[in-house]
Amino acid sequence: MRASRMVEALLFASEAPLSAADLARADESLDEERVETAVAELRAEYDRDERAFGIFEVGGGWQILTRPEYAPVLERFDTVPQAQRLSGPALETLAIIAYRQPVGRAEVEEIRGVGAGGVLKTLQERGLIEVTGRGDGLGRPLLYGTTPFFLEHFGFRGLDDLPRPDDLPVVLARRDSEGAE
Amino acid sequence: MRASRMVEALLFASEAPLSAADLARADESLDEERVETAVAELRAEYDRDERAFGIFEVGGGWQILTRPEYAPVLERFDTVPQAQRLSGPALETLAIIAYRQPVGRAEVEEIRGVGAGGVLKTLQERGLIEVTGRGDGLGRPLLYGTTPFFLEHFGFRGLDDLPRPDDLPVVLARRDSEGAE
Amino acid sequence: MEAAARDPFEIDVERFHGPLDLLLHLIRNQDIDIFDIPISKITEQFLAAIRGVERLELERAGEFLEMAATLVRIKAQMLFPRPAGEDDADDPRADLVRRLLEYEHFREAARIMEAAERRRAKLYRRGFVEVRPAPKLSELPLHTTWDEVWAAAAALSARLAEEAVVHHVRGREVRIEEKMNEVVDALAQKPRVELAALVAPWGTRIQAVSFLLACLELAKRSVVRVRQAAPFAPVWIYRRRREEG
Repeated sequence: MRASRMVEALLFASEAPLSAADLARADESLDEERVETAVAELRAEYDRDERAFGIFEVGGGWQILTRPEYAPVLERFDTVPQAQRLSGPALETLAIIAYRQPVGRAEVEEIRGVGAGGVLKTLQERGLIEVTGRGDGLGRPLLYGTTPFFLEHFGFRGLDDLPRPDDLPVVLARRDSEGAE
Repeated sequence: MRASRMVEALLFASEAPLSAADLARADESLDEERVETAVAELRAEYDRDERAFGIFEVGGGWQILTRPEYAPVLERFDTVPQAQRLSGPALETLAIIAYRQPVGRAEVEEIRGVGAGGVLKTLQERGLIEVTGRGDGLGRPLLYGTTPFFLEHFGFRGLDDLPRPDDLPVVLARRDSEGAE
Repeated sequence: MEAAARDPFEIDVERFHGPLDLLLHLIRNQDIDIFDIPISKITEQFLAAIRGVERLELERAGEFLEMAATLVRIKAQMLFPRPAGEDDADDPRADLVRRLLEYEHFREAARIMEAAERRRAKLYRRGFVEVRPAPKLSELPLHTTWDEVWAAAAALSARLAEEAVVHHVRGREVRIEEKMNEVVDALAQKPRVELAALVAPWGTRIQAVSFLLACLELAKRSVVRVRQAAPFAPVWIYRRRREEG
């Protein structure tokens, strides 16, 4: 069984992106280097054959996704699951959590100036954030962070792939490490 | 956009099998005959390239699925990441059983103050504990003890090798009386 | 929205994500220098914009009203002349400006993320996922270490000790009879047993005392002998052979 075909079967069957390490675990004949070679080989084949899908780097791994030019056809089809987009408040809350993680509800509410209970629950239910620990403050508040699915939803390769501070008007880093702006 | 590639995108992204009639609705340029041709074309390409997936007829439609010969790779690959660590309740239960074996479910539940059925099942499936006998009490309850795999996994030569009672949390001290309950 | 077209300050509050969002809209739409907000003017506009805010659900209305109160307070503070050359941090507006800027940055980040989301939504992953049997647990590697088991045991023990104290406070009585049975059971297996070993599983003072009372009662009835070699030495409970009796 060819390494590239084993990798193809795995990427094809998986619901979530798979990393080189994930894929290498599938068979004794594989290691991360062989996996990289196999992925490059598949990519070249898909490009050469102008397949409707390609291999994309997402969330620290690879995922087979359809190419963007097929979106107009696919978005009209009712057996094709459509990605649910997030509301404005949900995106703002998620942005705060993504940059400040781990972060508690109080800080999120303080920054947005509105209650966050409902939005946090929605984001948790959608698998975009999770409780990652407890803070030191009164009542040991829950702290939230983003999940691997968060990266997948936005097509980010990793947390480094979030919009950079220099793309934004002012630094988003933690207040306590930067001093008050 | 080639008809075969549109069909490929749809078969890939659809969660249900699609018939020729379904696929023909995707674009004005398509009809059932063209769809049949496109599917035949894709099939020939997948066979020629020995792709890990193929087009299969399922429930009155087509679906792209991995070929059966890759099933062993996929089965081996499946992971339930969280299952690789024991949960807090499982750890506590294992500690109680390790020190107080043979011990029944009722005693474990009494010590921990919560039901233990699910946790005992997990520990058994994990091969860390096993039924070692039956107690004298009402209904002759099952008694649990640790397995050889338990010793092997944690690197103990034998049960005497477990950390000594002096530094042992009080509740676990093995009662020299067995079955006092 | 139609109303907004007629009067620039008649605003549909509901379309804003909160009071900071509304305030930023007022400031940025009028090209106001955020570091020198004309607080009287902005307060008036804000109050006008949130007229009828009571229509909103209670929590949201409260958020807007709270900001209104903050603005009014700052406006009042601005009436007091500040000594010249005073630090900017003492400007009554300073904290509000900091909050507005911080919020604006995240709002901008959210916008960039929304664009990423839109791009990603054009890529479709495989719709149908083959159902495959989950592997047996025993076939997965186990990553638990003994340290984790030990830590769980210690935590459990601490928790039980705490609960025992609570029970004690509630005056849960420990029946000496029960303890006597336990002592006898223990001695059925071996000729002698250390008091500490009997007490250890329970780990509370009241249990220790009741075990000791149970042992003394059994000694009185000539079922056991209690020995301690020296003060503070371990207390041992010996089984009395019948012929000894």
